[in-house]
Amino acid sequence: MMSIKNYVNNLSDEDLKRIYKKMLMIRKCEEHLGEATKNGAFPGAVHLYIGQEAIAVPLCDQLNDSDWISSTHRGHGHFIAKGGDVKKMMAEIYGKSTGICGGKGGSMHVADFKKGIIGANGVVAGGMGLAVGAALASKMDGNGAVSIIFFGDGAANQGVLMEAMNICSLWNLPMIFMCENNQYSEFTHTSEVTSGKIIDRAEPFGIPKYEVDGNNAVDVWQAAYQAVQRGRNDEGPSFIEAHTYRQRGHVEFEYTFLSRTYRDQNEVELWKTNEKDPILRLESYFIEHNKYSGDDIEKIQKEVQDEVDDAVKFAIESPEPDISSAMVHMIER
Amino acid sequence: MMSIKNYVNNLSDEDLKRIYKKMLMIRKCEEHLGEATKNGAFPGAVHLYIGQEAIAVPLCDQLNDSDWISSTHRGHGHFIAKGGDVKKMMAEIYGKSTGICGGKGGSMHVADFKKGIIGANGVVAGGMGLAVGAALASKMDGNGAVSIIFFGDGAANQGVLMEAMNICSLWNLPMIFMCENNQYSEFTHTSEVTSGKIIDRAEPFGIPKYEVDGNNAVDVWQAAYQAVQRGRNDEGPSFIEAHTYRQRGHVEFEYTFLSRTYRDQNEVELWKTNEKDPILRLESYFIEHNKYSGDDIEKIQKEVQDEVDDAVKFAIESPEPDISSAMVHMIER
Amino acid sequence: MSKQRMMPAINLALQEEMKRDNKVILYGEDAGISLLGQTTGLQENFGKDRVRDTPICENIMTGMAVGAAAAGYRPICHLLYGNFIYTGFDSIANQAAKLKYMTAGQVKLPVVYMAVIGGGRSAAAQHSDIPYPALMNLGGVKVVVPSNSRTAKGLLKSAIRDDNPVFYLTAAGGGRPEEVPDDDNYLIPIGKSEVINQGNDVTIISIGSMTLKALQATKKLNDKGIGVDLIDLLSLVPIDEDTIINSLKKTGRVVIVDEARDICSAASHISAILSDKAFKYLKSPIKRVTVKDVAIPYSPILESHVIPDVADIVNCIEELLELN
Amino acid sequence: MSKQRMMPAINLALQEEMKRDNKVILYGEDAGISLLGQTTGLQENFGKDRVRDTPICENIMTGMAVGAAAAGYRPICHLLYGNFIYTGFDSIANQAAKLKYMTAGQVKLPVVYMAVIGGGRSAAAQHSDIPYPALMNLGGVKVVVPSNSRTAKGLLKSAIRDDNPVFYLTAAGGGRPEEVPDDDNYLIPIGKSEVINQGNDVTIISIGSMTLKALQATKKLNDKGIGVDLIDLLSLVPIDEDTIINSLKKTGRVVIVDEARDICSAASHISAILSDKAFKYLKSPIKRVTVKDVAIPYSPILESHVIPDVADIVNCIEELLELN
Ligand SMILES: Cc1ncc(C[n+]2csc(CCOP(=O)(O)OP(=O)(O)O)c2C)c(N)n1
Ligand SMILES: Cc1ncc(C[n+]2csc(CCOP(=O)(O)OP(=O)(O)O)c2C)c(N)n1
Ligand SMILES: [Mg+2]
Ligand SMILES: [Mg+2]
Repeated sequence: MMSIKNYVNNLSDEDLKRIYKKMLMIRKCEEHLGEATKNGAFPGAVHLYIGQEAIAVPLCDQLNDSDWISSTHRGHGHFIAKGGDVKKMMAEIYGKSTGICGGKGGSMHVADFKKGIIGANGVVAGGMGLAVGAALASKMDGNGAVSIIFFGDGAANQGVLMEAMNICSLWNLPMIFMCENNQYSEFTHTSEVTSGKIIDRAEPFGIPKYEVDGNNAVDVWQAAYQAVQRGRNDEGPSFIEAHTYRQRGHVEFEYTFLSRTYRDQNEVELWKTNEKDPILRLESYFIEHNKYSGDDIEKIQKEVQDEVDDAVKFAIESPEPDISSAMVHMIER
Repeated sequence: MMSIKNYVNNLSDEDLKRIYKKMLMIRKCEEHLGEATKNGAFPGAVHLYIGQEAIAVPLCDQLNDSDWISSTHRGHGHFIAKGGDVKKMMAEIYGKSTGICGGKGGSMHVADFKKGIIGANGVVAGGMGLAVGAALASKMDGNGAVSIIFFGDGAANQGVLMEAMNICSLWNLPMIFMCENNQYSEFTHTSEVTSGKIIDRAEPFGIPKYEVDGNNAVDVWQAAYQAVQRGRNDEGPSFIEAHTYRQRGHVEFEYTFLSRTYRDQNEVELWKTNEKDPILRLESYFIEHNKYSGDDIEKIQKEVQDEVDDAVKFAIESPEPDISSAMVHMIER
Repeated sequence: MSKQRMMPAINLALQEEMKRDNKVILYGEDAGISLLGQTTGLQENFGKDRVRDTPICENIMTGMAVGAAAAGYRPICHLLYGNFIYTGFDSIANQAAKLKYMTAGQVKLPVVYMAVIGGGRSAAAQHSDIPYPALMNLGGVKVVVPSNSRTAKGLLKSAIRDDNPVFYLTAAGGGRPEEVPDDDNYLIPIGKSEVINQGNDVTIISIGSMTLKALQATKKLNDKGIGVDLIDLLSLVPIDEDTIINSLKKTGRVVIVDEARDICSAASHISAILSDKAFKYLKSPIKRVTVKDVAIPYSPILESHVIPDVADIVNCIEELLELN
Repeated sequence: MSKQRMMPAINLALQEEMKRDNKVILYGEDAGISLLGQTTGLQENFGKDRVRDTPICENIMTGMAVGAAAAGYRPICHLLYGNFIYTGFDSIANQAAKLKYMTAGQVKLPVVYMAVIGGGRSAAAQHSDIPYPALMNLGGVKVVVPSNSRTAKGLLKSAIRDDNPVFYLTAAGGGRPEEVPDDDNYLIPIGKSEVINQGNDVTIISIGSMTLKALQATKKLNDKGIGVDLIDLLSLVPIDEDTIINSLKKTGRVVIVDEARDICSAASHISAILSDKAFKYLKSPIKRVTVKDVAIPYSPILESHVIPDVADIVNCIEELLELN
């Protein structure tokens, strides 16, 4: 993997610092959730985004509220990256009335349509059609908005991906296929369930492809830049495969129910090192290039942590949903 | 397109004559059906295989009863090519009790499992999973049997194709993807609904691909030979795209309900010429190379026609199904 | 008023609604040329942007309707035949029917899914299903089934204007030409049934293609001196419970005629509603005239054996009345 | 006899049947390691050939089961959660349920489709559905829903030995450990229900996860002097009509408890059967205790509000008895 410094050019320090802070926000939210779930602090299971922050953030950094994202069961990071409210996300995961979905969606369904967040999705590749539909709408609106589908390496085996690529290519839709290849589909290594390279699947459809180190925020930013510009300029869809790693389990707590391990702990540790972890890499860069001192970073860490703590407090103190809310929001009768 | 003679080598005259006769059998069955449907001689609609005979026959010529084929709504040709009984097929299309499915399936569901014919299928790409399952069974049996999915250019846009290619490649299944690209998906030209080249879709999965002139029986035979041998030798799946043309409508009678035309009549006529029509091409070859005289061909034509006439007679004279048969063959209760 | 057949009436509704609201878009396989006639001429009138031919890919088709609706459009997703609803069922069941609820009402999803359903044409098992029971159970989509050209037009216009996903399912045959109001605001409200014949002896509740048969049965029964309250249900979700219960109060007897397979059919559910909420008015068993639990066979003889016809309805009612 | 929880009982059934018949094969996402425990250890015991990890591709998974069955195997297709049945619904509805019929019985299709269904774990709308109404309506697949570890084992073994496609659907929670016979030929016949409590005042028909709640309700009602005939339905297709009708003859009153959404639920269909075939024995309305027509919410407070519980059953029956 290339080091970050070779890449920094059209990305200002300001940009990178903003990206770093967002990544940290995701990390700290997820760390909290990973801890809190052990004590049963909230009702559902969580799939954490730790280790993959350098994918959602640099891409979403280039988007605004009229752009759309559609995501996965591992969706907290995408939600935050796209500007979703951390408090409302936390409250949602805590199942509270103040949650972004009133406590009805939970971790796998955090969404905020006003911010262009179509939402996380509990069905693998389930967000694909939603994103294509939004891309079609943007195309028809002619407003230069783009639509992003985040999906995993596992999701890349769902046939709907091929259908989506075909139609987006045919109709020249402003769509970005953002495959986050974290090497595992639940507990199975990608190589065991995936024939060939995922990114090559874009080729027969003539969709430009960008393969990037998904733990390198700058690398992702650059690829995303190409893809977003293509979309904005009505040049059609793009496909990015970002190689990354899931530092946590598929779902928290998995070893309480799995009968055996499925990956080497050394492998996991490797991806947490300064060389691999996307946040540590950014911090090293900042320090090496005197953009930040150690103290600066500590200060930012604390600021972010405070914000997360506030969000958690907000979630905890929020009231439970009123039971009457269970019966509304299906079709109107 | 290359002329047939360059190709004939490992294919004996005997083989080619057998193939020709089967192709003729399909042609004449279909011609009858195309005529008879005008008078409402049988109940359902028919999608005729005329013009595509050089695909099913040379491939199925290399198969035996333990190999499997799974096909499309345009399935009469595949049924006959794989050794299905013409009488029983005809009776089925006439909706009679003597039909291969007792009159319960009709044109879109002619099947004969004893002959390895999983059957035609009314759902576009619906036969894909069936063929993959049969390929899996053959693989596990280790008996060298292969499984063929016939599908159209239109079907190639169903995502299930990608799922099938992925799993067949991963598991090294003895599967042949036989795409019959007849340039139209119902009334829409392939180019309007298909991004890129269909055959290229096999590439990312590492599946060997063979692009052939589907109106050239020898060309198809050679590609099929490669693919079948690969399957028999446990070398995994193959993908063939055979370029061809649908000489008849998508469905007979279509101009009684379509509000406008969708293709140029000159285009249609072109494909019926000696240079393009798969049967006329074979006949020219036989005559040019003194394999058959014009009389020989006339004689064969008559023999085949007689057999078709017999089948039609059988169908017409067969009794209607007994109504009690409507209530059986779902699950046993 | 003018006499129209089913497909032209549907076409007219589409033309009118696409003209009225440029957020209405439509797509489907061969939508331009139109296999069955619903969409004929739309592409010429509204352009290839708003009327799109899609590849064959029901999975993405059903899903992208939801996304386009969430992003401000009113897509009509044309799925040709009811059986292909199954092909695109994932996004219908997991997205269209749930997204609004899961997000606590953040979005409106004005989607119309359109398909032709049912048998009677020797199209065999994969082109003749009545898929609405599966859709009804989702709870998150409306379902309407017109019975003739007038109700077809009025319901389609309401479906397009509705802010929820609506399945608009029409019978293959389409019945005979009916008078259709010319008013381009003629709407039939979703959730309302129509009482199309009045009588005191028995209530028939009919759905879609069965309404014409029920009407014919009604005439035969009238000739025998049996008075029929005939309700053309029109909407399956939501169901017009008031009208059916009121009719039952009057007649005390009910037969539900439904072209769906019997198990978990609309007929079963209506029966369940009545034996729960109108039990005390029931004078005799609630009868269902449905397709028994088989796929639809190809042979016309077999097909007409399994699909309810006029005689089945008449016989059922005669037996019912003899019981008492 | 030995006490077992649900997942180990299912696992044991799989182990025994795979040992007994080497045509039984199993595949699914992470089938080797097993997300939920049903398939733990199978890959170690029977090899990667017979126990396969698949990519995520429910469409081809459901279809290839049919093909493999037609070609002589007895595949078990593990779909994880009930909602993913929708993802693979095309081949289920259009192929598995129809192929034998369309080909006039040419093939046997011994397929088991396996999934966990229902709510109660804050897994939210896309992991908590009860998809059986859609399956029941197909007519071409059997559907069984065990209620505890004993019925789970006995029904799974029958499902594997059955020559038809069978949906084997188990509740997420799985209930408490129960005594399970050690006999490796212990089968529970498909199509037979079990009367698990006898009483004269009211019949409760319960399905799957609802059986434990119905049993608790039965005890509460007994304490109040109300005698309950409690039928654990076990099979939804085919339904054991004799047993439920016989019970109704005795009690005259019936409540059906079903975790499905109400419209076109199993409860609705059972109600319809009874008001058709056992009308004269009915002393009061047929009641359904079901999930109302909403998706399953995440918040435990909301979720337990929509899913029927013991109090809902008890209240329903008390109201029913007061009516008379
Ligand atoms: C249609 C469907 N099938 C199966 C599942 C169960 N499941 C949840 S996540 C997952 C693996 C997803 O892997 P990947 O796409 O790589 O995403 P990651 O978890 O690695 O972020 C599976 C199989 C599901 N949620 N939806
Ligand atoms: C799932 C599904 N969608 C749509 C249809 C309607 N339909 C029948 S044939 C056809 C076109 C198929 O085109 P192609 O695969 O190229 O086969 P061809 O007719 O050219 O042989 C369509 C759209 C169908 N039968 N099944
Ligand atoms: Mg992954
Ligand atoms: Mg074609």
